[in-house]
Amino acid sequence: MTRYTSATPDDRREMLDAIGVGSTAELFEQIPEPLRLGRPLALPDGMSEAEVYERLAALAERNADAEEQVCFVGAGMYDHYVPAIVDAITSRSEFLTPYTPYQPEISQGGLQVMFEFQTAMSELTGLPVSNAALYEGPSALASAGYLAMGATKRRKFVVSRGVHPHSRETLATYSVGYDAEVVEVGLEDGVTDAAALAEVVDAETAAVFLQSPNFLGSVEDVEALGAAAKEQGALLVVACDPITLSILKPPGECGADIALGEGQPLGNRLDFGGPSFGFFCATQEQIRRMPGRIAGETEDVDGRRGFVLSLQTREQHIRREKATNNICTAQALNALGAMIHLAWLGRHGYRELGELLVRRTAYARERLAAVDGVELLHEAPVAREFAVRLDAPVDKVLDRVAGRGIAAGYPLGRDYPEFEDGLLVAITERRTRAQIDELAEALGAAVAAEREGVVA
Amino acid sequence: MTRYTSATPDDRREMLDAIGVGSTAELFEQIPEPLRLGRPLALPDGMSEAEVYERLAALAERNADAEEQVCFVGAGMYDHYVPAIVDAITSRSEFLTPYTPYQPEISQGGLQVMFEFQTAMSELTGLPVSNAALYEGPSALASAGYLAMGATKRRKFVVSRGVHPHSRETLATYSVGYDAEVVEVGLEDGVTDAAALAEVVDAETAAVFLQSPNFLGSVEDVEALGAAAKEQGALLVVACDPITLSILKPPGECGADIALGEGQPLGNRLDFGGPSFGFFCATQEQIRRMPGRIAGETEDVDGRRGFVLSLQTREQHIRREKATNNICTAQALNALGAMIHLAWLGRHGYRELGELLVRRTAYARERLAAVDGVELLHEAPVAREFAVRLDAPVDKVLDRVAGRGIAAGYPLGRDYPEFEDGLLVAITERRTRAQIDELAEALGAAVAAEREGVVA
Amino acid sequence: MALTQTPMQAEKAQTIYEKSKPGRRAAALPAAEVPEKPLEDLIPSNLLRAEPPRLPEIAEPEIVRHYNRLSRRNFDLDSGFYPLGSCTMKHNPRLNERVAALPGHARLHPAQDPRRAQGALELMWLLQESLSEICGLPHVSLQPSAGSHGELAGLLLTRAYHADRGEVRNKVLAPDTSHGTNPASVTMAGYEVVKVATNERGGVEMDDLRAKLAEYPDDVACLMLTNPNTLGVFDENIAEIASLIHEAGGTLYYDGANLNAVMGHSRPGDMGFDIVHVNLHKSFSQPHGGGGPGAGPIAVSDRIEPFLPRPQVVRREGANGHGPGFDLDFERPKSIGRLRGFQGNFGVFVRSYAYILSLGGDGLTEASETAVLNANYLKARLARGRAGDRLPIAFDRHCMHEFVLSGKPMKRDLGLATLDLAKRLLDFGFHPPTVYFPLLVDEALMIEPTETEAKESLDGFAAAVEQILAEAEDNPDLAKNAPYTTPVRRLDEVRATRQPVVRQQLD
Amino acid sequence: MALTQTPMQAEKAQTIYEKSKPGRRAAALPAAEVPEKPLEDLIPSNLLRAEPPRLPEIAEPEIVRHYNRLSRRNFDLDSGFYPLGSCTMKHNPRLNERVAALPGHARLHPAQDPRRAQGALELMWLLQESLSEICGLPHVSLQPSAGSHGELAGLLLTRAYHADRGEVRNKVLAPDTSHGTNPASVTMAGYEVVKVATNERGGVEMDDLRAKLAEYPDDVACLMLTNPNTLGVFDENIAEIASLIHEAGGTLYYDGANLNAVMGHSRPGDMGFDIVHVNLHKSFSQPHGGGGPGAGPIAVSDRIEPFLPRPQVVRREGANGHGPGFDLDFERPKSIGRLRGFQGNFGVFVRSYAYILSLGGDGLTEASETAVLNANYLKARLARGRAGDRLPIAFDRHCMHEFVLSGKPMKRDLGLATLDLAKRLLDFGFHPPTVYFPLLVDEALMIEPTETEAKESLDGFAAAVEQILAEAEDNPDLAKNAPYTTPVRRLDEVRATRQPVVRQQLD
Ligand SMILES: Cc1ncc(COP(=O)(O)O)c(C=O)c1O
Ligand SMILES: Cc1ncc(COP(=O)(O)O)c(C=O)c1O
Repeated sequence: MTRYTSATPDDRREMLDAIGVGSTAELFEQIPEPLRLGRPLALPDGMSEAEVYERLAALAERNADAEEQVCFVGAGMYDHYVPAIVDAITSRSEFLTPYTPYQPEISQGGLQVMFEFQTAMSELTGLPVSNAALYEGPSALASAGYLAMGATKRRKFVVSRGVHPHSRETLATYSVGYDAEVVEVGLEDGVTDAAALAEVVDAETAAVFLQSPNFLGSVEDVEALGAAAKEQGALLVVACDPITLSILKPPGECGADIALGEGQPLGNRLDFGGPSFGFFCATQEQIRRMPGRIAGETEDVDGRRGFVLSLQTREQHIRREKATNNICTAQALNALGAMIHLAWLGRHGYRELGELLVRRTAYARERLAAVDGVELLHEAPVAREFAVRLDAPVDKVLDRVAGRGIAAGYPLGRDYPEFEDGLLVAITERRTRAQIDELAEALGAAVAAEREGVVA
Repeated sequence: MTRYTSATPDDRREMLDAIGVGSTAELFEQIPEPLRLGRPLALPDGMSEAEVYERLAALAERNADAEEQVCFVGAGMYDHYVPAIVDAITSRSEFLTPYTPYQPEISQGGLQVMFEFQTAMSELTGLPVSNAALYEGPSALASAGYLAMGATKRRKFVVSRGVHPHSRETLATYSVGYDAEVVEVGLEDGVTDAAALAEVVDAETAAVFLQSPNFLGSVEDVEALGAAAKEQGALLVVACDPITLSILKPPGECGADIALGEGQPLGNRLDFGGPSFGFFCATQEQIRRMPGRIAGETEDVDGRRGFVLSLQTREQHIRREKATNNICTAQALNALGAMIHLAWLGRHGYRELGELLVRRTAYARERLAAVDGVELLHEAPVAREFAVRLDAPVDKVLDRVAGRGIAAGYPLGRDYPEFEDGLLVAITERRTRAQIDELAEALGAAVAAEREGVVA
Repeated sequence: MALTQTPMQAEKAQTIYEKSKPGRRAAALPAAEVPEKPLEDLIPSNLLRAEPPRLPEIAEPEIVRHYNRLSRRNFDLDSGFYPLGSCTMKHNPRLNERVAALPGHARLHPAQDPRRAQGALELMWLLQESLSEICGLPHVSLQPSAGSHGELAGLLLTRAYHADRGEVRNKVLAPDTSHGTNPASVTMAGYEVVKVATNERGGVEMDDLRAKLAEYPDDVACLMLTNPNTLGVFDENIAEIASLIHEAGGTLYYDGANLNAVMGHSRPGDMGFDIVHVNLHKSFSQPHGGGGPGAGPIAVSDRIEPFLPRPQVVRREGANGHGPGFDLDFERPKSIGRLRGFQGNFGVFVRSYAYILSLGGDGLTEASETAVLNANYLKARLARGRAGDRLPIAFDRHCMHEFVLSGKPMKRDLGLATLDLAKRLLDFGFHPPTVYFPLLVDEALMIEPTETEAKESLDGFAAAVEQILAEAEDNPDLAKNAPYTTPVRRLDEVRATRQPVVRQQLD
Repeated sequence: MALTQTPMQAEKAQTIYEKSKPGRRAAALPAAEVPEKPLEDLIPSNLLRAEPPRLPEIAEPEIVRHYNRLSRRNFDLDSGFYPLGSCTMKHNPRLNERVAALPGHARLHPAQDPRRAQGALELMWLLQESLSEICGLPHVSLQPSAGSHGELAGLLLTRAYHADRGEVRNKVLAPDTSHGTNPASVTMAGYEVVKVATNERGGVEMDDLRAKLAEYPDDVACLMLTNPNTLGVFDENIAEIASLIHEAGGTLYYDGANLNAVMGHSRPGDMGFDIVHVNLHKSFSQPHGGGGPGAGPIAVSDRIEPFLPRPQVVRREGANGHGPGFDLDFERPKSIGRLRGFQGNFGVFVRSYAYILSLGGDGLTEASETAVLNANYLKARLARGRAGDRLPIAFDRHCMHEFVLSGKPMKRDLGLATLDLAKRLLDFGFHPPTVYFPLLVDEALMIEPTETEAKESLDGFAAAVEQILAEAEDNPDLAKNAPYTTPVRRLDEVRATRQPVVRQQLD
């Protein structure tokens, strides 16, 4: 008997008798003999809790995490401090273990949290409608494409090269399915090439996808770029960062029809990439085309205020093949973490955090630009992340700097062949001025060493 | 305003108006001017949560904990594995944040836990009455002395030198207060010298204090040793280890009037020595002399089963100077951890744990005894811990072994001048055979190196 | 004093925004440490936000109270029996939470150089190997974020597989008992759903299957199946079904939501499936979190492997004396590409791998065995007495890990809809089964006890159903107006959809 | 359907032993890995246990459910207002739990060589320094486990101090308002308590103090005082009191339970106290845990220092270029010795030090200021309306962090005892104040809101008291039979003491 099951030999006997069979094997006889495995699984035997702990701790030991390295890596996920109350609350069984709230009478906790979360994301993006979260950022963007096709009955997507590479790739993957064409528009000095964009957006265009700050950290002029979409009747989809929304003009005020993004920076740990969540907000027009769960306010038979899953007629369990999206299990717990983090920051703390990042980022950018062998990749305004060029092989430089306990940034060459020498550096409130100064010093030393061919 | 307070400037104004003063300063005028500090406290300014975390993490980094070193140190606190459900449950606000259950109607959770805990400790010790925990082991033993004086109206304590040095010291400290004399009885080949004990126990003796397994790890023949106490009408007080009680004869069956001990091995982490808890069990005769909280079963006005703090007439808040003890805040949460750990082990897992320790300890003892330069300090039977002699300065050997990531044990010289060359080695279920073999190898190498004067 | 409502009912729902008061806050931020330049000097003012969003202003103690109190308005798995069919509400070991929280996992950046994330990649590889053995298929991708995401992946893989062979196929077959995500995924993947009927044993109606295959020659891309299916029965014809589909050139997709019935007993790969998704949040103990997170890894056969999503975790034999190393492989020319950001829901992988290590092969096999035992026992209990009459089993045979009852006679004889029974169960402290699914069954009740429930819980549930049916005989309104003791009572869902209020209005 | 009781009331209390069933278990243990010799070969059988204790047999899921459900039968600080006088129920920051759980703290063995526990010793030293500054006394020992343990330590220090001077003294003075632990500690320390009367301002009656000192020349060892005292008022005569005691050769002991009133505003050391205990679980945010753990460090003056418990954490200037190091000092010839095992409740030190770092000097000062503001505001609210008439303030003056009302008129006019009011408050979702303490005040209600409560909570509490008094005017039984909505209603405490059932009977 495993420690998670309760059936004792006596229980089993009584239960088998009640069923009217002699053994559980009889119950498995409905599986045709040739399809029964007939041998033990080739997996190790079970272990005690202490042994499992030791085993996984040993694996974890072999990762260089942000507790061990000073982390300047961003590229969509950031080493923000997650307040202790987030863990304290999300770890409560009452939030951790229930299923999706199909029985609202006993799920008011989760449903109200969704409602509060929707309100918060709506406030952040300046759009009236928010869902209760999707898987993560890139697939949320792909879902926006699916929505746009349904809304416009068109099949062409125009995507800025400033959009996160993972988002562009995911959109492409999905597009094969719903048979849409994806056209990419390049960057000029760090921002989307407005002229080129206006070029390709046409009457066939279902949606234009922008990201601000874009992957190179630049704050885009979404309003100006979006004009092309408006003219052609295409939806404007803006991917954004939920932290810098504290200081940047909300997409809703820039003409966006849909604003979405990766939610990790809000109350979610890095977790090597997941689970986090994707947020998704839209205009009132799109409310019945939204993907994912949406909580709504209502009343019970006695007139008590309550919350339910509303607009379920969009969803797979009701509409099946006509559903606006196939998503079922999403990321409710991660959205709760975000809501707690936002409440903890509060209206003013949230803004102060944004200001802190902009200022420290500006400081770091100046500091690095002054380093010999390091120069800015672009001059566009940035908020929390910026790109530089290194006058030495980026990977080699990163290895040297890693030797000093610093993860210096994200090598742009991974996704942008044109930026083989590019490094993307991210700043969070955890990155102190002293750490930034050390990064500058370490990068300078590493580039110099590489140029002089000093053996690492 | 700190982040833990809610009073905004507006709130303050309204509140001051309601009070009828112009400022909070006025409220502090009841403190005579010369006694007001009149300057800021000479403490650093407040820090953000992230900064406090980094600061304390940096301090923690400078400790060699059992995650970093293989820990063979025991001496009263042991590196057992604490099941994950212990943290999950004890961290729930409902258990973590309430005060002592003075309002039973809204404290049934805590009170029932106490009742379950008392039942468990009573089962473990074989004595009918248990309290809901005291501070920790040594002060629990001192409290037993206080009880014994009250019960016997005598003022002499006879203590085996096998009792934990901290317990003997604490008893001595307390005894100065209630003016008792403490007589120590030595050890013979690892166990209490029976003859010497019989010698000193007399008609003035309030209590005889034994420990089994004693500080050297030896299982004492409590029954035989206790006879002297019985003859003279002194109370027999037995300090025991809550893990090895799973296989050793319970004190209650050995004639003990009081059984107590350090509770840390049950569901409590090492925490550099605390908080843990002390358990305290006794015979029915002593129930109204017990120190500490005791929960009792009763009914509510509708006949519902419920639990309350019973026998409060023993306690300081009712009896004041006539109280059986001065204890108020104790260690409720730690006792909860113990109860969960015991439920998790269960009747059979608990026993298996004890057997596992005895067998691994026997193996380790043999293994080390076979090492050149290491010999047994005594041959008495042991359960979870044993003592050896090293043929080289113990501290130097420990430093060398520490260099290999092993905390080899507790140097007996700290408390027993007669055992300057002694090392006490503890085994838990976390110490694998491989680790034991490595310890033997490392000890041998270190002793050899010391003898040959190799520079460390 | 007579009680008019429960304490929780008396507590009026208030959102955190309604508890906000200007000037309050919980967060203290570090000092800037750098020149405090005006934002306008750093970012053009036309790109800046005028007013901060109206987030709540509230101090930490009240935030904690707010969410603690809210949490108690949820029923959860750690409070009681949760036999929600098709959802596998099994115990969530806290050990898994502990290991997932280790900084080496929780604070590992997803873009970390693989050479400095060897532990994480090895863990993912070990999980892939384990799922491969359990599913009986050689290759695994952990990328999909949940079951429906896995379904989409499987259909895109099918499309890529056929395209690679120069084929274009447009139809996907699915039984009328299939879960809603199946058809929804089909549409998203650009296919058309063709329903296949169910036979009297609850399995696929073979003649209808043959008919549909004949109706759409060379146009059937895939058959999506759950086995045991959503009726909880194992389709004995699976081998024949597989060969029919394969002969027709289609792929066979296994919806793994019901894998908890067969772990160590039977493997989708051996049944002939080409693609399988596994819900780690079902069979592998990832907590459901009130609606996620989960993960939906897919296991596939050799012929599908070339098309797996990018990147794939691979093990490379160590060069010159080094041990083997793990890496992310992006060089997959035929890959369908990415389905999401980074490498998947790693935190979920840690939990599920810890679960697999804890139980081991034998433990998993026994878990499925006990799940099937519990389901058949509860089915037997509910075949007795009133339940036996009012709630007959939809397909009368041994079930696997779950079973489906029909409330049709109950509705006919007592006027009680399945919904009423479900709502009344709330007053007895039980989470109701899944209701009105599968659609095939009138007034369906889909019951999955899972292996981690004790016999006492099953007996208690059966007794409650019996009592509800009994009380309904002389007072059906009792159930029709239920629940009475929940934090709120029946809610107006129609209004919520007709005039949706999906966010708080703030002034 | 009419509610006869709340869902929780309907749930019959069952202990974990009653949920046990032979053969079940939660724990899996590692394999022995070593020869499985019979126990008898290793330990003489007469020393072995025959039968394992009858611990519960139960699988993990049901253990978790049992304690989760039990937890909900507690009212806690994170659920609502908890104005328990003298207990300082302030917010417990979860940050403190997080840092206390770091392996470097949580898994550090107490016997670790100080050279390998420098972080822990430095933390203790830093906490000592902080408490020294806050208390205005130069030396601190962190060893005592709680307040009452600190009291005992203080009295033993007093005894050692006098003994060192060749004096023997037997009396300890304490005001009639003192907390029960004070006299209890006095007795345990072998002294005799002499009560000192309280004056009309709530402070020490100076004439009585002089009289007592005259009555016991050279026999008064110590005066134990709380300032602000348990009436919540600051004794303005403290300076004179101090000089009287010192002239008489006694020590002045400060019971620090009320330190939360004066942090950064006034310091016991400056008031003339020789020994102070601090309840880290009150002023410094260590959670109360339902009755502990806590910690009761003591701060002392130079003349007391030589007698401090062993070991003491010390900072040693680093030799040859090394930075300063921290050590445990056992070489304290005049020490009273140990009060407990190892170095004290270190986990509590971590939490409280984190709290001090979080707030900083200004934050602590503001915390006390707000605590005093909240108390005076609630006092003012309760001076109005019915509460003003029925529940007059015991000593009518500004209070510090708490205040005491008398239920005497309420009892006289409405027949409501303070206990009845307390029980009725439970139905309103509030934890009652401390009742019947201090003894000096008839039908006392001792109210301490703490600084972390919002004005709304104070207003809500005042409104509830008003409503209870109002409803009592036409129906006093409502309160007399309260509570109605709690998990259980009034319990028979007499029976529990007359025929104590203090453990479960197992067969
Ligand atoms: C049979 C079946 N298929 C697919 C799914 C979808 O899985 P997920 O919720 O992980 O997307 C579910 C989940 O409810 C299911 O029960
Ligand atoms: C005034 C006063 N003194 C002493 C104590 C005893 O403190 P502890 O409970 O920490 O032993 C208390 C605690 O209730 C108290 O309120």
